[in-house]
Amino acid sequence: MSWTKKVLRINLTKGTCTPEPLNMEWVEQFLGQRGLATKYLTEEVPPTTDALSPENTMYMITGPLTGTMASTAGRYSVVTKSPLTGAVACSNSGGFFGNEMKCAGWDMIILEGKSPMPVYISINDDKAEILPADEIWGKSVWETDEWLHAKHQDPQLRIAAIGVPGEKGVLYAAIINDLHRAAGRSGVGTVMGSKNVKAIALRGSKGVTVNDPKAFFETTTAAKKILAENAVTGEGLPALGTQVLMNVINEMGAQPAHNYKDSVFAGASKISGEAMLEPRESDGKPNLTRNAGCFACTISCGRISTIDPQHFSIQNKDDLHHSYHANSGGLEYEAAWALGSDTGVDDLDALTYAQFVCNEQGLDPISLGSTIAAAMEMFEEGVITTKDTGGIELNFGNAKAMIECTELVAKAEGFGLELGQGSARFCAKHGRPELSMTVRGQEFPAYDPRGIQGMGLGYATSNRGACHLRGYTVASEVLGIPIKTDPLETEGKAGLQIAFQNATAVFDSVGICVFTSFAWSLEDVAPQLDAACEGDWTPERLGEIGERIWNLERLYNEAAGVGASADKLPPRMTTEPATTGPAAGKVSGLATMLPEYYAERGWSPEGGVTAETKTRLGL
Amino acid sequence: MSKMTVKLFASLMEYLPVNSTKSHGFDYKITDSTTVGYLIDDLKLPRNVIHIVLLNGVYLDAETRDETVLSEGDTLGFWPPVAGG
Amino acid sequence: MQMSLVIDANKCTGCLQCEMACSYEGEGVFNPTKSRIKIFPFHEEGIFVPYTCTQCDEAWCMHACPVEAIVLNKTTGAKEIVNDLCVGCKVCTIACPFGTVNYNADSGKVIKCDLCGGDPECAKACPTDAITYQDANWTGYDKMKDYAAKAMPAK
Amino acid sequence: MKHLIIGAGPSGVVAAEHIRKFDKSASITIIGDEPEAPYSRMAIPYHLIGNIKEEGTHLRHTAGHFDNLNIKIINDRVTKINSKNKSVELTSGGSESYDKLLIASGSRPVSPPIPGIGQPGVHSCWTLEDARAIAALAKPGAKVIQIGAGFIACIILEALARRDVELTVVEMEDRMVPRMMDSIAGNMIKDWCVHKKIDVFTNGQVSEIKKVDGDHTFKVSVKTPNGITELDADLVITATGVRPCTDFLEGSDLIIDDGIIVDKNMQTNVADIFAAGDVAQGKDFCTGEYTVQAIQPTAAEHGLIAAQNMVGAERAECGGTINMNVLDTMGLISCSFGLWQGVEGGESCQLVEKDKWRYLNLQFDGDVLIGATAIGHTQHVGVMRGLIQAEITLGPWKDKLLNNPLQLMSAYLACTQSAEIKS
Repeated sequence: MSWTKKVLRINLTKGTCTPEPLNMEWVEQFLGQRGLATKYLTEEVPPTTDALSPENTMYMITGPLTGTMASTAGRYSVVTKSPLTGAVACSNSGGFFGNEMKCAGWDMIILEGKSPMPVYISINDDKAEILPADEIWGKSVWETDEWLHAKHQDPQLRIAAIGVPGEKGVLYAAIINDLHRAAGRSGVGTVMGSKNVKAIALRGSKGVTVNDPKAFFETTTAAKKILAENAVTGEGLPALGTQVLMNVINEMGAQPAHNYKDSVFAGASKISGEAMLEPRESDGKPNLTRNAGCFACTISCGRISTIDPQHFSIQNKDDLHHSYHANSGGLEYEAAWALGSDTGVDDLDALTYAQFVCNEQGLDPISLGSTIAAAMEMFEEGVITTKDTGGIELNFGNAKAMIECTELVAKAEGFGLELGQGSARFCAKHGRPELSMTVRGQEFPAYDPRGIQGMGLGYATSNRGACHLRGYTVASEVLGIPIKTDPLETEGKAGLQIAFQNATAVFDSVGICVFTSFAWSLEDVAPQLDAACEGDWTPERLGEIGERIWNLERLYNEAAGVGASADKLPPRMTTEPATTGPAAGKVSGLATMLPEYYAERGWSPEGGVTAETKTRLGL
Repeated sequence: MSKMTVKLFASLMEYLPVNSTKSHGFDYKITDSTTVGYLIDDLKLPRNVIHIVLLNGVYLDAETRDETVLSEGDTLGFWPPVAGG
Repeated sequence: MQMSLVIDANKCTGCLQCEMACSYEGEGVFNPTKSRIKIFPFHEEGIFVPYTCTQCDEAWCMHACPVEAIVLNKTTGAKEIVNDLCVGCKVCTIACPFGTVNYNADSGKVIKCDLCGGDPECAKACPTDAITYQDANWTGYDKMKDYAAKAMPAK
Repeated sequence: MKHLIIGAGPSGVVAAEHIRKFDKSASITIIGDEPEAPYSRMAIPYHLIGNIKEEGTHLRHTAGHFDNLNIKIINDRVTKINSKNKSVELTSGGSESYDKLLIASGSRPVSPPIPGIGQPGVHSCWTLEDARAIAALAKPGAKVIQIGAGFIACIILEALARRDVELTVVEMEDRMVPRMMDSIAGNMIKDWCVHKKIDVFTNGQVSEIKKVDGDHTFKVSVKTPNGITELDADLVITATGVRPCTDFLEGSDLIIDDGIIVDKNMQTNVADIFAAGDVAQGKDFCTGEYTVQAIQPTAAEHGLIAAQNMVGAERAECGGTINMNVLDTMGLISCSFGLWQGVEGGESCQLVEKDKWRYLNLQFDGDVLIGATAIGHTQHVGVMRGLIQAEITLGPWKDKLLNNPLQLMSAYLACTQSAEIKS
């Protein structure tokens, strides 16, 4: 049985660490990770709770496959109520933290209440302690990592931590584990900071077992073979990482640029995955050193990169952490577009530097880049001036300005603190809410909904605010996985989104990476689950669980006041046609797709979850 | 003779003609009847690796790909199977 | 034909599949802390180094054992721990100059790589061929020996 | 060719087996003075604990092992060596001739000059016979005093504690295991023992062992700087070190210092006589000096080198053995290597983690590791030997180690696999 069936509940107000049994009835209904923790959240945290109050609770949770030999099975999720969106937040991370939690004997760690002073949590198998963090409060994730490793003198300690932005209320602070893997979106790091928790340091020696080892080896080996033989997971992702998308999306005219004013970026190829392989002049080395894997990952899309030693970003900065001059976690596509094309910056090393800052300090680069881009547009329109920016000439394409803003948000100082509230609040404050490319207050990811129609519907309906990882129809509309659909067409996109949303909810609840879904379907996941833990896990049942999870999240959001009323895109997407590329002249067909979506979901025409649907799903 | 642009990405970059700048594409001379299929064979691109073909940003279906005739100023991009997110 | 584990650190992505395969084969649990092969990450250099016993000819561990609890498997060339005979004195752990024999406090005995009896699970689990099990005659066996010699010059 | 080996311990047995490997037809005879199959003293504590039966201490386990190799084992004791006519005299009255002789007679415990030391109930812990006597007296609740807190003393502590005896340790020096552990380490082990409910007197000397009537067998006087303490005891164990067995060599022409002086071929000053193991004073790798190490790995290595030279197959040389030890003191595992005391002008670093019962001491000469001590670390400890014996140049890793000695394994990999690890 791959569950430990144990939960560690940490009450920070009282200073207690209490083990309790995992609710196995809920496991039957919601599987694990995203689904299961959302169930805990809905039962324990009233939807109207202020996300940054002690009444909010944070769940760090593994899935049933986490810690096993199934490919990519090292994932964990952080579920809480988001301070950025007011909706349910669920951020998923790889690295080696999730498996270590399982190895220590815990399926889930719950942080509730608020510590009266800065603390970190130390967990060594059964022993859990709340320890003072005065010495690391105000430090970066990387400094915290070093301090904890030195303090505990254990090179194999696995650490998840927040940086300064998480402490100081930047609303899109991430939790970073293993130096550069992020539970990135929706401000889960901000919630951790609001509880005065700096870090969680884990060490587990118990290991994980499975229900039927023989079947498990057979089925996971077969599933790994599928990944290895699939051109995307076996070749494309290891070689070029997610950044391989930069040129594809740009060529097809869905590459957001200049705060979504444009959908083609002239400098795209200079900041693409291909560009990361080209040797640079200064030292003859490419940006990319190698690919790396998270725990158990046989895909290994992770980027290990260096910044050009001659690049201005790292010159004469004595206070920079030594890792800026060495190998570290490099650019992902979502960071590259947001910090790059969206701000008009085509300087690969500037983007790598900004990515390092996001890793070091725990920031979501999507929200950060998007917010800077919105500020740039307002600067160019004269809505804000150097008076507001603290002297920064915030024009599109200004790499130095992008870096300065990034550093300011990382320090949560001055103009940075304002940008740290996210694009929705920033734009609203300056009287131009329509310039914020957000849904439910969360910044868009990298696909223009005018050029990829299904994604517009996905952003509008995503339970955690605009997001590509909730229903990645790009796979079908652009890449032809599992079948090719026309990105400019709205017909059939409601059903496509729902299928992707439900399936993804399952992948996110198993303990594996969603990237496996480029090669695996639920038919491939079910037998692995079935061998790992008791229960009868069929693809059909998993599909239903996916739908149940989606509806549970939706119900929570409805009660939180961010249900159907928030299912909308910024006016730029629905009223300003794209100007270049194949989508020229097009706007998002959300108005057409949304009613179909509600109908196919079994919701009311107004977008409410109906009593029938609830009954059907046992909610 | 007129010209169009060919772009090769990801693992297909190894089929770039010598001296061409990498991902920015290279000029290709066409006649009134040059098809994508002809171009693929002419450049010795491996058909089993080609997955996404965009003609001026628009996806070319595998079925109609070979017969599609190229025009002056077209941009044709080739990718192996890729994905990200 | 003698086969040996050949490790190419430049291909390792640090995913720990080998450690899990090893711990499951050896201890019946997915638990990197109980693996006989270990991946050592060098973050700033951007490299991961898989490391385990090279089954060296010198077999310091075997010769140092006071009770003949480490024996040569003539088929595989592996030096194997005989659990029933190991008393847990740990002399082999200090005798092995490669540090690849380790004490397991749970069992009170030592553990080391035994090549899984000729079908090493780590090599099977490695997704990038950073660990392979190959015919010793035409692989990096000599390299491994060179390395052994380098770390332990002739007496 | 007739090979004669005095001593049936690891060194003698390893030598005999290797002689057979090189010479299928030679005559090989081992003379051992204990009435047991060749066994390992290293294993005695584990026998006392009850982990293994007596057979578990045996050096070889295959039935007929020595017969199959045509190695003859005689239970007897050598009283004299006649190097002129190449023979040895035996207690039983007979004699054995040889072409090549290996002295691997090992060592025996030192008996401290304490009044009352010779009486029944006072034992050393060295032979299987000793073990049987201790096992018989160490009943639950018995009061046991152990004199000496050296390597052997510490290793039998657990065996005694597990027998639920009330245990007191008296050590003359200021810490435990003084010949293997520095002050920090020796005191950490002492604290551990106290933590495990063992009374420990350091700077203590037993001045008398008096047989008395009453509930207990002995009254033992312990003198410390604070005065004299009288303790009850049912069993007294002496574990105050060992000394090479060389008494039967009186009158031979062999040069004997602490042990028999041998050259790098394990050859003594007398032709065709070799010495190996605890009795031999061989070259120490770290100091270059000739010392008696009395440890298992050295015994095995000596035996191997001696065998090769006795058969004359090749002139094998011992470049020096490293003094090293591993010790399990009631579950606290410690080890030491080489020049753990350091050398003048060398740098060192110590990482002390009292709350975790961990300690790491690294000693350098230039940028080469020359000695180390570790407590509570059990993974990859052998690399300390590797780094010392291969004299690996640490370069920039030396400073990294001075900063954080736990990076030992990374340093080792970086310096030995530098082809892969480029920065």
